[in-house]
Amino acid sequence: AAEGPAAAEGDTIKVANLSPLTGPVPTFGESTKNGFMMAVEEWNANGGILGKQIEPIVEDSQCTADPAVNAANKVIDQDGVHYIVGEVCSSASIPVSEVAQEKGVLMISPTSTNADVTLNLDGTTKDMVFRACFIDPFQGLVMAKFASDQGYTKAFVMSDQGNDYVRGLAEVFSEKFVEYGGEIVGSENYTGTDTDFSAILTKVADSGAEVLYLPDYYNVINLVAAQAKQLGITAVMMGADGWDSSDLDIAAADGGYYSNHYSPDDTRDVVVDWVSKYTEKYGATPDALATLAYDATNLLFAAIEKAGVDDAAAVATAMESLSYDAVSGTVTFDEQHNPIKSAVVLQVKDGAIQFVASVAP
Amino acid sequence: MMLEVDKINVFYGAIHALTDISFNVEEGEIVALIGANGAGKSTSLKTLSGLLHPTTGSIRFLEEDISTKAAEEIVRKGIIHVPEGRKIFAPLTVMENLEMGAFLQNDKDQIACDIRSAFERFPRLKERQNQLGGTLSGGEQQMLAIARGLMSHPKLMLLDEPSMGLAPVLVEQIFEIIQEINKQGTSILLVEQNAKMALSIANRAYVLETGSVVLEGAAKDVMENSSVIQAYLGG
Amino acid sequence: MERKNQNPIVNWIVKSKILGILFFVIIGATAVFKLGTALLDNPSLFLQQVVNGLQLGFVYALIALGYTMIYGIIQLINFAHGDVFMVGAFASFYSISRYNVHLWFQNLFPSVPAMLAQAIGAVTVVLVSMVVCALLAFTIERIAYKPLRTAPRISALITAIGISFFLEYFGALGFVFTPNYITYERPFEVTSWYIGPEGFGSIQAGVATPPHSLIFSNIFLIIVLASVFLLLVLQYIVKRTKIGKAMRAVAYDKPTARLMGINSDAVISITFALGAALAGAAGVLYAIAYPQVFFSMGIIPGMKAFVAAVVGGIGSIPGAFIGALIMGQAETLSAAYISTPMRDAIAFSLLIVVLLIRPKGIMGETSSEKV
Amino acid sequence: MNRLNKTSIFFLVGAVLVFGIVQALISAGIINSFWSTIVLLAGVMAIVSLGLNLIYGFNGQFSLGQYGFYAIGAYTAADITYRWVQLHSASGLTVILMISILVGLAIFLIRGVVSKIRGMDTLSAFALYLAGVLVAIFIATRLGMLIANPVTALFNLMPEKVAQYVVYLIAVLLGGLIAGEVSFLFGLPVLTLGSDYFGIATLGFTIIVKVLLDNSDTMLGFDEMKGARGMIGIPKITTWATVFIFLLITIIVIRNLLNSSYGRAIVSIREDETAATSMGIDVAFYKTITFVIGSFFGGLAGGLYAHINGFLHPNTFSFVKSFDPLIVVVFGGLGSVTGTVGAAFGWALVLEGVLRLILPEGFETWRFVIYPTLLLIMMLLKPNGLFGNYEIPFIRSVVPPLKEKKADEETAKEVA
Amino acid sequence: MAENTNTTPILELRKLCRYFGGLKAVNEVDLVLQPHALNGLIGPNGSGKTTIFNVITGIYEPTGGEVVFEGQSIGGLDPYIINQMGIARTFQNIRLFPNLTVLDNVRIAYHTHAGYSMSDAIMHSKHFDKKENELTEKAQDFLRVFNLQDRQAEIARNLPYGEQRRLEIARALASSPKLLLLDEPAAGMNPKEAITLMELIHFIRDKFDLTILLIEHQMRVVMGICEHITVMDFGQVIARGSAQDVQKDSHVIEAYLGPGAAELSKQYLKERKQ
Ligand SMILES: Nc1ncnc2c1ncn2[C@@H]1O[C@H](COP(=O)(O)OP(=O)(O)OP(=O)(O)O)[C@@H](O)[C@H]1O
Ligand SMILES: Nc1ncnc2c1ncn2[C@@H]1O[C@H](COP(=O)(O)OP(=O)(O)OP(=O)(O)O)[C@@H](O)[C@H]1O
Ligand SMILES: [Mg+2]
Ligand SMILES: [Mg+2]
Repeated sequence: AAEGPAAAEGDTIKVANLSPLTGPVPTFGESTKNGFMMAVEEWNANGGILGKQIEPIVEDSQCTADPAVNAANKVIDQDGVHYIVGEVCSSASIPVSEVAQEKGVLMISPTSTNADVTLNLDGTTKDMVFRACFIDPFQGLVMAKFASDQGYTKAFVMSDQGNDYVRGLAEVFSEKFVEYGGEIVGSENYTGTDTDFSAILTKVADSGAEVLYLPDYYNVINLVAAQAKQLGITAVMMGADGWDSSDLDIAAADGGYYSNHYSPDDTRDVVVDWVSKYTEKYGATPDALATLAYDATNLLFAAIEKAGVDDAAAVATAMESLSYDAVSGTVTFDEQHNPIKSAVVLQVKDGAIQFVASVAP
Repeated sequence: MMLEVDKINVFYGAIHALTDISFNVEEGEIVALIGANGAGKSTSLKTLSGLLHPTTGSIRFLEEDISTKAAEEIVRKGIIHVPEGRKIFAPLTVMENLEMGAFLQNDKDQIACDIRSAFERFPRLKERQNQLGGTLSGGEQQMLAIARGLMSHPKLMLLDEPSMGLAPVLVEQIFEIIQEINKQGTSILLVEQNAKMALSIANRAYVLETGSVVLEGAAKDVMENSSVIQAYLGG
Repeated sequence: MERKNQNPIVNWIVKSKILGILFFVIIGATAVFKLGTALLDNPSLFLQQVVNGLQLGFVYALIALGYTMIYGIIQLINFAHGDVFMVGAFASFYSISRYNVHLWFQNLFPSVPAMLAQAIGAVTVVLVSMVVCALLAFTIERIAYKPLRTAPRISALITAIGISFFLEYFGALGFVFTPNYITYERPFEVTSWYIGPEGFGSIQAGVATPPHSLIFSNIFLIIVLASVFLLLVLQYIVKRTKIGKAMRAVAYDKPTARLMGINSDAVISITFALGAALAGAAGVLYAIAYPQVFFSMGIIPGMKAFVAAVVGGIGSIPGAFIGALIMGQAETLSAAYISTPMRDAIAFSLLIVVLLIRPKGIMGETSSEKV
Repeated sequence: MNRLNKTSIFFLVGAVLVFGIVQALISAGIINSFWSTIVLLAGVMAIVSLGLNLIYGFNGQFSLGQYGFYAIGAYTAADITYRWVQLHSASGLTVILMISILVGLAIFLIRGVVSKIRGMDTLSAFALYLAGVLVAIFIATRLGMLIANPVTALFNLMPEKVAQYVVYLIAVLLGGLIAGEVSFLFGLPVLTLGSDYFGIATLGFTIIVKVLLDNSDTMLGFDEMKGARGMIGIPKITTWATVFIFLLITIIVIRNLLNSSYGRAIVSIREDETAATSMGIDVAFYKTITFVIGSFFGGLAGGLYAHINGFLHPNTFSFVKSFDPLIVVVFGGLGSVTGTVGAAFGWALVLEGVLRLILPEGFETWRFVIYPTLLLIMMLLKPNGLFGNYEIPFIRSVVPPLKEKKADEETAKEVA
Repeated sequence: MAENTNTTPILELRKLCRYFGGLKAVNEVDLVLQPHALNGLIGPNGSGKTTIFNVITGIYEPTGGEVVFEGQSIGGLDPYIINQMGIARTFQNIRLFPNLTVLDNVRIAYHTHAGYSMSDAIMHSKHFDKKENELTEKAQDFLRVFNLQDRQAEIARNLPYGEQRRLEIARALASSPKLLLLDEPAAGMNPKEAITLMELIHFIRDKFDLTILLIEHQMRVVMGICEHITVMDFGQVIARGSAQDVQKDSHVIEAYLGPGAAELSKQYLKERKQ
């Protein structure tokens, strides 16, 4: 491990959260921060970790490299934290991960799916960096399998050129769908700021696709779904955990499927507990970002407890062999510090989200 | 007394442009302001029309203090300022420039009539009525500026170097027009470099030097004053 | 020193400007070829794309009109225009979802035919947004722009950028508009129709539309009507009314306009308010077309509309309209037949090419200044 | 070379002091890496903004394209050092070096031809340049690949650290050069547009560059840039010393340029283009050269920037961000070098530093509400910028005293 | 003044035309300027005088005809090239570099003679210093000629009108022209000042060996100093000749001078003799 900062002698343990509270995706920042704070408050209410209270520090990282690095430097150098939960966007998490690695600070990103977040350029794992979400290939595979199991053979794939999360999923889906015997009848890229999708959707209609795979965030789904309806498109829409939001336009996306970390209908205690607590506090069902932030924070605290010392390097070692029952399933980490857990497929139907299937890795 | 200026002081930032200047215009008069470059003639007019405001002193127009009023209000009261350098609205046509002159007028027929008489006075403008103001020649612009000023039937007209850049034949014409306007009941405060001409049509005159009045009197007397002849009339 | 070009070939090349022309001809021919083959390949698909582009173009036109007017009068690139547009969209969102403004007529006179009542309700929603935006702009103008009248033009531009940031991030605060993407409830139902070889009919959810038919919706019609209407109104105001002429006079020379008795401050405030009202209307229609509102929704459409205004010749109202339609087609067709991720690049290249051919935009007036 | 007068000595001593103190504080750890990163970013921002100030503040060309050139410089330099550090190859260096040399050569040759032809229109000239440049790039890439291996071997003779630093310095300079050459090509036709139209066209440029970078792995074929996924693996070698020296050079170059006949020609175009051209000033040439120099500094700053955090992402160069240097320039005072440098540091330290520290918990999002509010208040209080036209004495051009009167003056007095 | 016609003219306009849309602002104008002559161009407002200046100096391209300067056709060249060839001008509406100092206004015009390269400037070489000093001294000399030396540090925009006009002429001279075009140099000056200016123009013509073409409406100035006068109306030349000839011309009286001309002319001639 890189040389960690000397364990601070204090009666609190400082933990930082880097969230994109401003910038292009503040709504992700908001959810992430909520999930993080929720976990911190719970642990504190239960007496903290190692007998110490947790002191949360939230910093705005804007989903952009420079402010994220500044924020990371600030929490590390000014505030002296040893643990960071964040960032959300891979484009910010990557530079932050390098800072964390260099300074021996443990970092766990709740939702950055880019493989480079936990990997060095030479393919070795950054020993201080973890993540709490699937990496792209897994969800893409899950949906490809699901689509062909349903008997669909023609798919159209849309993806955001500028978003590696979307791009990664789309690529894997395309590859796997063909492996399962399907045909990709068309694929189109757009950019994250687009609002008019009629040109692409017209092509979708023309291609005769049965499935429209669109693994983007709910805001894009809402727009695409509304316009698809207007253009009389009949293909079934499918996507990934980005759909998971209380703001998903359920009417427009009716009939669509998506893969997710968990189902809010799940009857496991952690899930029921989490959903009700969150709903009570923030007045909305928790989305994937909040859930994963909550999980990531819990994973971190569990690892600290397991290590038994407030020392980043020791906690990292403890984390590697941790097995924790999180909201999004029981998590263990693989060699590359990616979580191993199962995914579920959900359907938007008749104004509600319904559980369809569970897929193990 | 139509216009009474009492000891006004005007500054451009730190530059003291007018020092304790007083003068007045009676109903129906033509009053000339003459003086060298930079004496403060244009500044005086700008202050009267409300583009600048005096720091001290008062300006009374028809018994009302207007020294703190905004320019657009002063126009309403009947003072029109035809500024130095024509200031034509370049992107508007000749016609539209004239219409702008009648901005406060609401009677459409009256406006049409005024425009007709402006065209009679300056036939060149009629030829050019749809040309953009900015592309007129210098003299054409000057005609337009005067015509535009007349559109609002002012009680007092402030003319800043109306003969500048005009052909001699036009200069004569312009001075005739000024007299004619005056005869129709508009008082005139005239700033001119062409002092001889100005004095020949004015009733009274003031001579400005570096921001102060140095001489005043009947136009005839001023014209005969030796120092004026020396300094401004090219003796 | 300069000599005449001795060589006749060189002379011809220079005279005919052949190299520059060739450059554009190559670009143009490539585009025409691409689009031509697309048209021949699948005419109905191509036409559908053109219709898609029209809708986008008319939406841009709505925003571009306000942009171009403010620029034309105050010579200010009002970067906050897109954010006023956002506020307009939110105003209508709240008036619909909280206050049911779109239903007032229906509720008051239940006997009136639903179509008419809906239309009146929708128009009211638009008017409410226009008023809200006009008031907002008026306030902004008084606080932020008026004190800068005599300052360099760029100060006002930076102020506009500041206002833009402020509206966005203030709007993103939890107790204002929140940072979320919010689904927008339209004040009326969407209906789509198809027209084609199989005749004419309306589209039902889940039922496949007959092939080779052209699809359009009531939203498309409304946007077309609204933008044409606003174009005509605006053109009338600026060219024919006294206040419009006063706007142009103030634009050119404030002190002299004041010497004509024009209250230049009032004129500028009115201009801002009018531009903002247009932005407000555009915000509502945009949200109806792309039913989602969020704090930064104004940035991209604002910028695109601005570019449209420039392509058309900024300051020119019909120009903004034409520019917007061109932008709409350029974006849609390049998304359809060239490359979607590159479509912004293509749209902007088009902008630059247009400016090189016509430096003041398509309808831009050449300078009226004489040396 | 430099005949130092009092103000110059004063300035240089001051500069060395500032440098020394900051360096000492960094070495001592009193300025921790949070603050030192911000200081580096501020320095880089100062260079970008100085370039823009030259273009806009002094030459009057309203450019929103500065961030486009910043991006070009950043990616160019990053690609060179990336290949050197990660692939142990100087191919990036040689190819880009060759490109910059041959393109420069092509431009000079074509300029020679074009200037002899009378009445050539801009677009035709542009088409010629474009063709020439494309040919030059084609040849340069081959040549560059050819000499890549020998050059790699040559550099390997040096100690590793030294070689890396030398490659880095060349990379930064090449970042500037490539940005300058692109700006020449782009500026040639576009600078003929009127001020605001030029602004829009350059905004378009920034967006086009960003879109191309988003697609740099697929469309442009630079896999290592990873398009919109963000480029990683760039060595982090930019230090305070490097930034400081480049900033100092930038200031001195701009100052010397402005206080010369060329600088006055540049400024006269801002003042009145018609009058300038009627006074024998080749307006098109000076606009172009100013644009190229300004963009060169933009690119240079980009090269430095790429090696601060070691990570590049096209979003850093998005069009909303491209207002930053404009804000800095206006904030400091249009046409004031002192103001730009001061504003760049003030802007970065406040926005990224102070505001982060003073905002209480739960108010993180207010940073971007406070920032524009501060901006507005500043603009209202100081519409001409923080420093207005003020320059420190070193930069200010001094009106030389009147020389003793000459014989001529007698005659002049008589007539005047 | 030698009015010989054998010398090659410095400037020749041959059937020069410039139209704006349907408006023939300048229509088939022929004009010959002999070296060292002081020429006047007069005519009613809008008769095309300024347009001729704009065509000569390259601001406008001619619609037809030729501009020949020292035997070379210069029609349609860029203004800066024309200036460098030796034609300088002033503007009817003053166009100084308003935010620069008086000295810099003049130094800018002298810049083609700076004699150092851009790299000299950036490196601040010895050569640069020397040349820059020379340049500054030269500029100050020009200011002295126009009695503006005490104003050198002032911002041009803050000068009074009359001084701005003088500065504009000084600036034009600094670009070392052979032919100087003055567009209403005495506009906005009172008669006294106009006469002073007139003498100054005479003086610089001799001192710098210039040819001068000036547009002016103040007859005192034109008749007082111009050796040769061309009168335009409606874009065409209606008369040319010496001051006496022109003043007697009935076309000119009708179109331009007005009925009071006869008396005026006597007066100007008298003034001129003095
Ligand atoms: N905007 C300004 N800023 C600073 N000083 C000014 C400004 N306008 C005029 N001045 C100064 O105020 C003084 C008076 O100027 P004003 O224009 O009133 O003179 P004038 O008598 O009209 O001269 P002219 O005959 O040249 O028009 C001059 O010294 C002039 O330099
Ligand atoms: N750019 C232009 N566009 C259209 N018309 C123009 C343009 N420039 C000049 N004109 C017209 O050409 C004619 C000649 O103008 P010019 O400025 O040459 O007149 P001038 O003889 O200098 O008059 P003055 O003595 O009044 O300055 C005028 O009628 C003018 O309106
Ligand atoms: Mg005056
Ligand atoms: Mg003229």
